[in-house]
Amino acid sequence: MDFNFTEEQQLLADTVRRFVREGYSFEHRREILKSADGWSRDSWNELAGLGLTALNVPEAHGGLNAGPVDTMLVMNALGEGLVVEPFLAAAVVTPALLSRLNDEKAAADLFPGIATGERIVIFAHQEPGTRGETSHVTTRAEKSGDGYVIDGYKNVVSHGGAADELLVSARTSGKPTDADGISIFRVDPKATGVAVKTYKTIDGQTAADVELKGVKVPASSLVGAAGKAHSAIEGTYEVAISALCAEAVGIMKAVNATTLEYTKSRKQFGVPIAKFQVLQHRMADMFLHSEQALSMSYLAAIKCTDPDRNERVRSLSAAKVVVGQSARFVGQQAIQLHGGMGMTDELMVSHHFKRLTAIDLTLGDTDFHTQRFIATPAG
Amino acid sequence: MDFNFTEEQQLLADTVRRFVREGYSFEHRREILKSADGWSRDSWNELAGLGLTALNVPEAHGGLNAGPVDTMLVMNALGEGLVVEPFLAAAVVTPALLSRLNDEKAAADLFPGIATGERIVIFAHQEPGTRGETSHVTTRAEKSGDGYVIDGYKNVVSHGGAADELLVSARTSGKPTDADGISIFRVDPKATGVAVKTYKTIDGQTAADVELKGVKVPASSLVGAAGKAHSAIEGTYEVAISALCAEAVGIMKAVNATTLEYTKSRKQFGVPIAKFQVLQHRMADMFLHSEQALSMSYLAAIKCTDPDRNERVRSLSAAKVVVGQSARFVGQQAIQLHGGMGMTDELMVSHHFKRLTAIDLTLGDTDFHTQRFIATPAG
Amino acid sequence: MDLNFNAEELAFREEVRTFLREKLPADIAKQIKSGLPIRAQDYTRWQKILHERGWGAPSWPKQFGGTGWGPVQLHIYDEEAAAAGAPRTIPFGLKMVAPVIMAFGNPAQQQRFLPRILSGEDWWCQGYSEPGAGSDLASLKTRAERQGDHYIVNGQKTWNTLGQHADWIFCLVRSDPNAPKQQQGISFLLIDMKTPGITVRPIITMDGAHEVNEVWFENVKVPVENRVGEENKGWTYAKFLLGHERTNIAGVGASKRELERLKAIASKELKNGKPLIEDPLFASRVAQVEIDLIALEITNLRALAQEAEKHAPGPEASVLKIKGTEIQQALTELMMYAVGPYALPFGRASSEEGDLRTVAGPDYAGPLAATYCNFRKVTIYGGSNEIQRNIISQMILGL
Amino acid sequence: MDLNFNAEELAFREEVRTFLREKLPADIAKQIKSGLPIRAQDYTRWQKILHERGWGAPSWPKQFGGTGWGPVQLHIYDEEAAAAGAPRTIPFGLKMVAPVIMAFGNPAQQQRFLPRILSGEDWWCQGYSEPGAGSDLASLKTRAERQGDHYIVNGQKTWNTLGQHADWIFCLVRSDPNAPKQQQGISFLLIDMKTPGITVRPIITMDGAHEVNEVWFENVKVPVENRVGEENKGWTYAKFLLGHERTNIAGVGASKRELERLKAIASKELKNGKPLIEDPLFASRVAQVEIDLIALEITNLRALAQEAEKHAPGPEASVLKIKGTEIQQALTELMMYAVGPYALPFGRASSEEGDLRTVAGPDYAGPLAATYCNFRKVTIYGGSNEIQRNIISQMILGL
Repeated sequence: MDFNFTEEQQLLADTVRRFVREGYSFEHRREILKSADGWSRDSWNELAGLGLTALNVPEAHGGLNAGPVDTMLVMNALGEGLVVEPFLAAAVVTPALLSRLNDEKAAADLFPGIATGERIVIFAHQEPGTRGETSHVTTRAEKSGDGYVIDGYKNVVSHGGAADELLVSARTSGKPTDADGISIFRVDPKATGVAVKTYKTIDGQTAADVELKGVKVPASSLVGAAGKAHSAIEGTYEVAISALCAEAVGIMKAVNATTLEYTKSRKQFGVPIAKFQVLQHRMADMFLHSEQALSMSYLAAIKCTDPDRNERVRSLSAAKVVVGQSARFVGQQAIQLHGGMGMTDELMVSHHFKRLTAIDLTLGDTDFHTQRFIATPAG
Repeated sequence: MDFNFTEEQQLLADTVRRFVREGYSFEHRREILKSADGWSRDSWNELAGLGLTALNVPEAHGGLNAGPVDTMLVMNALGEGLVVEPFLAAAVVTPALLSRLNDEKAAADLFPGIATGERIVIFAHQEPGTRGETSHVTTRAEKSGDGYVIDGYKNVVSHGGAADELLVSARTSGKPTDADGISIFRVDPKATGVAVKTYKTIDGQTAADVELKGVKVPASSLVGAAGKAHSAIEGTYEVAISALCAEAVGIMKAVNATTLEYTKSRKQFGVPIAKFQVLQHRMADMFLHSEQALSMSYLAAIKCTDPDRNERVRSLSAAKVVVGQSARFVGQQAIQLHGGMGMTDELMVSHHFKRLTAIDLTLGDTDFHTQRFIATPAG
Repeated sequence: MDLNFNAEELAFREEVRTFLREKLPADIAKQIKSGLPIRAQDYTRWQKILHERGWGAPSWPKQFGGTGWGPVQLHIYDEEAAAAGAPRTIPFGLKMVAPVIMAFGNPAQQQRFLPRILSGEDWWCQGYSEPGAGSDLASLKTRAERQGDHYIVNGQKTWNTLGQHADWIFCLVRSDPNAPKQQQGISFLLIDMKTPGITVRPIITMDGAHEVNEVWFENVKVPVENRVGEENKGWTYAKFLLGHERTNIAGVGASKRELERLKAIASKELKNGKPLIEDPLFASRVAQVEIDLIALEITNLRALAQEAEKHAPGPEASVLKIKGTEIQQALTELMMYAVGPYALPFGRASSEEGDLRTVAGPDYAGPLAATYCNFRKVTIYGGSNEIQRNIISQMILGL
Repeated sequence: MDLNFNAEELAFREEVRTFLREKLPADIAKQIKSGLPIRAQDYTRWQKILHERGWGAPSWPKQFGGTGWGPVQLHIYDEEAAAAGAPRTIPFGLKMVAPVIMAFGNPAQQQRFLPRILSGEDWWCQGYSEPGAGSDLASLKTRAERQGDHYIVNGQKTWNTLGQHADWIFCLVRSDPNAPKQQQGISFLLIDMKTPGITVRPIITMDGAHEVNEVWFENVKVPVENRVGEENKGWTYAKFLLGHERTNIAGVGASKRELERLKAIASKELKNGKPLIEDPLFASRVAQVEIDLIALEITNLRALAQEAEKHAPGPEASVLKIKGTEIQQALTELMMYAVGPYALPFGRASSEEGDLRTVAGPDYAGPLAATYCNFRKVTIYGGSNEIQRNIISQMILGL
């Protein structure tokens, strides 16, 4: 049992924290949010310069082959600064998927560009009605001549509009929620039949709906074995949950600190409101929640690559539940304790709140993961 | 819209409250609890003397033919005093059932003794696994010659041990949870094959398990139409829930008052603990809960005899949910705020707490009634 | 005891329903029933329609052009209007400044201001809160110096709701900075928003809405005749006003309407291929809110009945505020969770345009996250729920 | 970072498991796994078995006959013992008075008292709380007057746990009533329960159990040699003791055992003809506790790791106390609800008889309501959860 991080991990965490503190101020972020794209290529290049885009890429392909604990530390720091660049989508999720699909050609093609940050490859999987169910795929890829024709609709694809290339899950056989029959295809977002509708999301990030209408792709665009992608998708999903949990923990830490500061400085009836016992206990509860969430983010990082599927699923769903509930409580109470000021766009805390809200709505909410936990027997 | 009570109702409430205050002290109750029977025939006679046993008996049979609002007021006052005599079981539930079975002969036989309090007739319906489901009856009554043979098991029958006569629900046809096929039989608890196992319950009341093994009863013991008792049982059940809600409201009122008193007098670090804002807000929440429960006890009293079944079921289940949740919160917090003293048998508050706990476990708990509410469409 | 309305009350309800069915503009009702904001002009349009019917001021006494309705009629009207999708009453003119003018204003002020509030000609806003003074209102700093027949007002108000549309603002100002107690030395002024020196600066809230403002006063000249009541006695009028503010705070009618919307959304959204409303956990959450709302409705009726007898709302209003706002928040939260990831696309609210763009997903998903964010305010404003619990423990529990 | 135990720790766990499998009396384990009380003699029997193995005092240093285990080993031992159904450690001797005697007692006291605690020969109880002084311990009133080489003790202690079995009591007494501050003038005495003038009066709790007592002292003669440390410096030792009291407060092992029991009960109980554990609402409640417990387990391990490095438990212990007790209460509550009406028959607890009669229904139903009632205490004692939140806000948040 050991809760220490290696020196390299400490260094990584310090580096990213410094980047957030010195290179990603609230004002700077505000400028980024106002821009048309909603994210900054310059900041992205800075993250790449720190090695973050290479973090989860295998060494053989120019990466650092780091693990979920490293990702956790990075997400922690990025969460605190509410960094909107596509680190999670492009540098965690996509590498996790690609590594699990065991397709050497695609890996050799894609990983180098991912590692340098030059190419942004985005996994488009979620569909209306998915609600966290990884096998919910109605998009279909029909064999046609030498290739496939893809029809379907992917929704709220994180940073889908930033993609130089999409990895699209589509069903080559089976019924909508069968685990079997799901395949992954490389799709050019500019190809005929692909319509990418980009928009900003409540948390200041960007996402896209991707419509695929009779999109023709060659057989070579299939990544991994046909119909066998589900376990890779599920594994990727666990990695993504782990990263999201770590991000939420970083945010909660910041939110608790700012709430504490605010209540110490804000006076009512001549005394700082932090003197009111009810608010003190509320903040004690916020602390309690974030401590439990921190514990679960550790568990999530350790277990998201566990070879025992049930152990993995139960741990990650449990983590998502605790983090989701904590995020909701901490976020809501932070606004309440900030009073009217907490409602304004002007304070960071409202942005933290919105990102915490978004995290709970992403990759399956608390109810979904409670039910997944119940449905998965202990190992 | 009118929230006032009639003069007669005010008088009734005052009378019962006076009885509790003057004739049913905590010490007196303690003596009753210690007695072998666990309830007092003298106190019962006093209640009868006040007319309470006649309250729900039709006028034609020597009763007062009062309504659920009167019962509510009585239960309120009895709740406050934690009266353990079988008013609910013998003077509310049984008359409600008998009135609904439309059996003139049984009514003429039984009601006069019920009205005077001389005969205690108890409805034995619940079975292991019932959990609030009124149609859950596995006890069977098989035709045999001129009569029936009853086999089955009734559990935690409130005041079953005090019964001079039992009204037993038994299935004359159908499967265990069919609404059709349930009949009511008059059974002498001393008859061959009937085993009544009496015990005290955590709330200071008494109950019994009733085993029926080849119990022979004549055809004349059938009350009402064979196989058609379910709607009468369900109606009785709603009346009983309404009464339980009123009892809980009376208890919560007392519990809130005693908690307020205790926190005002109990000092820690030189100040009354009622000065601590956290405890003040806790008591504000206890008040909030009891106000909502009070509202629902009104609704329950008004709706428990509503001819629209769905409206009735939804209202009563909603009431049981609000009252159950309030009872749990108020009870638990009252103990917490009383600290160690609240744990002791010596203070009334621990007895109030146990009765609130028992009420939530009786006639279907909060989950059961939430589900019944969901399953019943709005009118 | 009878929880049902009597024949007279039922007839009145029918009258209200008929009126709403015939006169409430369909475009406004549609916006509101879809959870979308309406434009300032829509509020005014509706006020004029009400005024034509003689219902411009349901809560005013007849002598000032009100309906003279009692609490139960008011309640029926409020509930029916909310259920039908009528605009909520913007309270600043009708429910806040008007009662003060009626009680403490002189006849000239009453004749000048009240009819224009009734008709919807004047839009009023509130100048109470200041930066640093939230619940502790009496610590306000905005100065009013007497110069002949004018006051010169300098200072800053905040959390001014919809002041960008307002013709008039009522303000608490400090007219005697040397008064021995904070509560003394405050006056109550009515100020024309067109007066030079007034600047309205938007505060954008996290849902993207422009609903509140800062209002800056720089040497703003206010005629003394625009002072209500006596100089330095404003705190009395302010307290009177706050006592009126909690009208219909329970919001049962609006919450019932939102509950229906929640159920409609949860019936359309799917989970595991079945309607979300059939998911046992989600269904239990919806049932919990519905049951709490049933209880609140009766608690509200009880408070009304008490008010009808005693002619004054008591501290029980705090119970209604707490439960009412908790239910409102639960409803916005469940609606947002019902649509899942489609809550994320940010349809920025704009009450100017009276629309909220759904950028992706079903139409009903558009406003849900913004509304969830917006409704965090309801447990903060009008006396935070923490303050309400203080009130209960002081005024009801006697602590 | 690695949440798993290392090879050495795993080997130790195996050693503990083997020992428990071989030596823990089956009758005791059965009682505990059924949620039933055990007799005083069972605690002593188990202490003697542990002592034989050299594990009589897991938390003591080796020099006094302890195991010298570090926090992780202690944790493993505690969790395994709880899971196996071993009796909980009665803390008054082993974990409360012993550390005080080790730190502040003289060699004679150490030699006289410690071995008999280790062997289970002496049963200790606690004389801290007094009526009217709960969390405010320093306001205690029990007097000790020096008369030659004795103190004459008069006063009353309360919330004395299991003192009816005790051979010795350690007491805080006021030896200088004129000290300028409450905390001064307190001494720490060890008193033989057989001394004339001591009366133990049972306090029956609402579950019917006799677990706590009042202890009355009437002119009780206590030799000065039974005072630990200096006269009037007892508050220092008391604080030291309270710092040790929270050991294993999270109670993860016991809660895991109870969670299994809950699942077993909910699998046997039926609802609508199906196992209750398959009811979606009940299943979600069980899952919520299970998930909270997983989180607590890791939070506990984190605290242990920190303790192992810093050698002192910090205010984080308050987090463990709050979450640990909330989970314990949730488990007792769910178990009671699982059996529904069969929770009502009152099987009165009796630790004398080591049994709890099930009067009706399945065996497992017997103790559930009594245990639910009994467990209300866990958020009250050892510093109520309100006090724990005060500690968090003061010591961690710096308020």
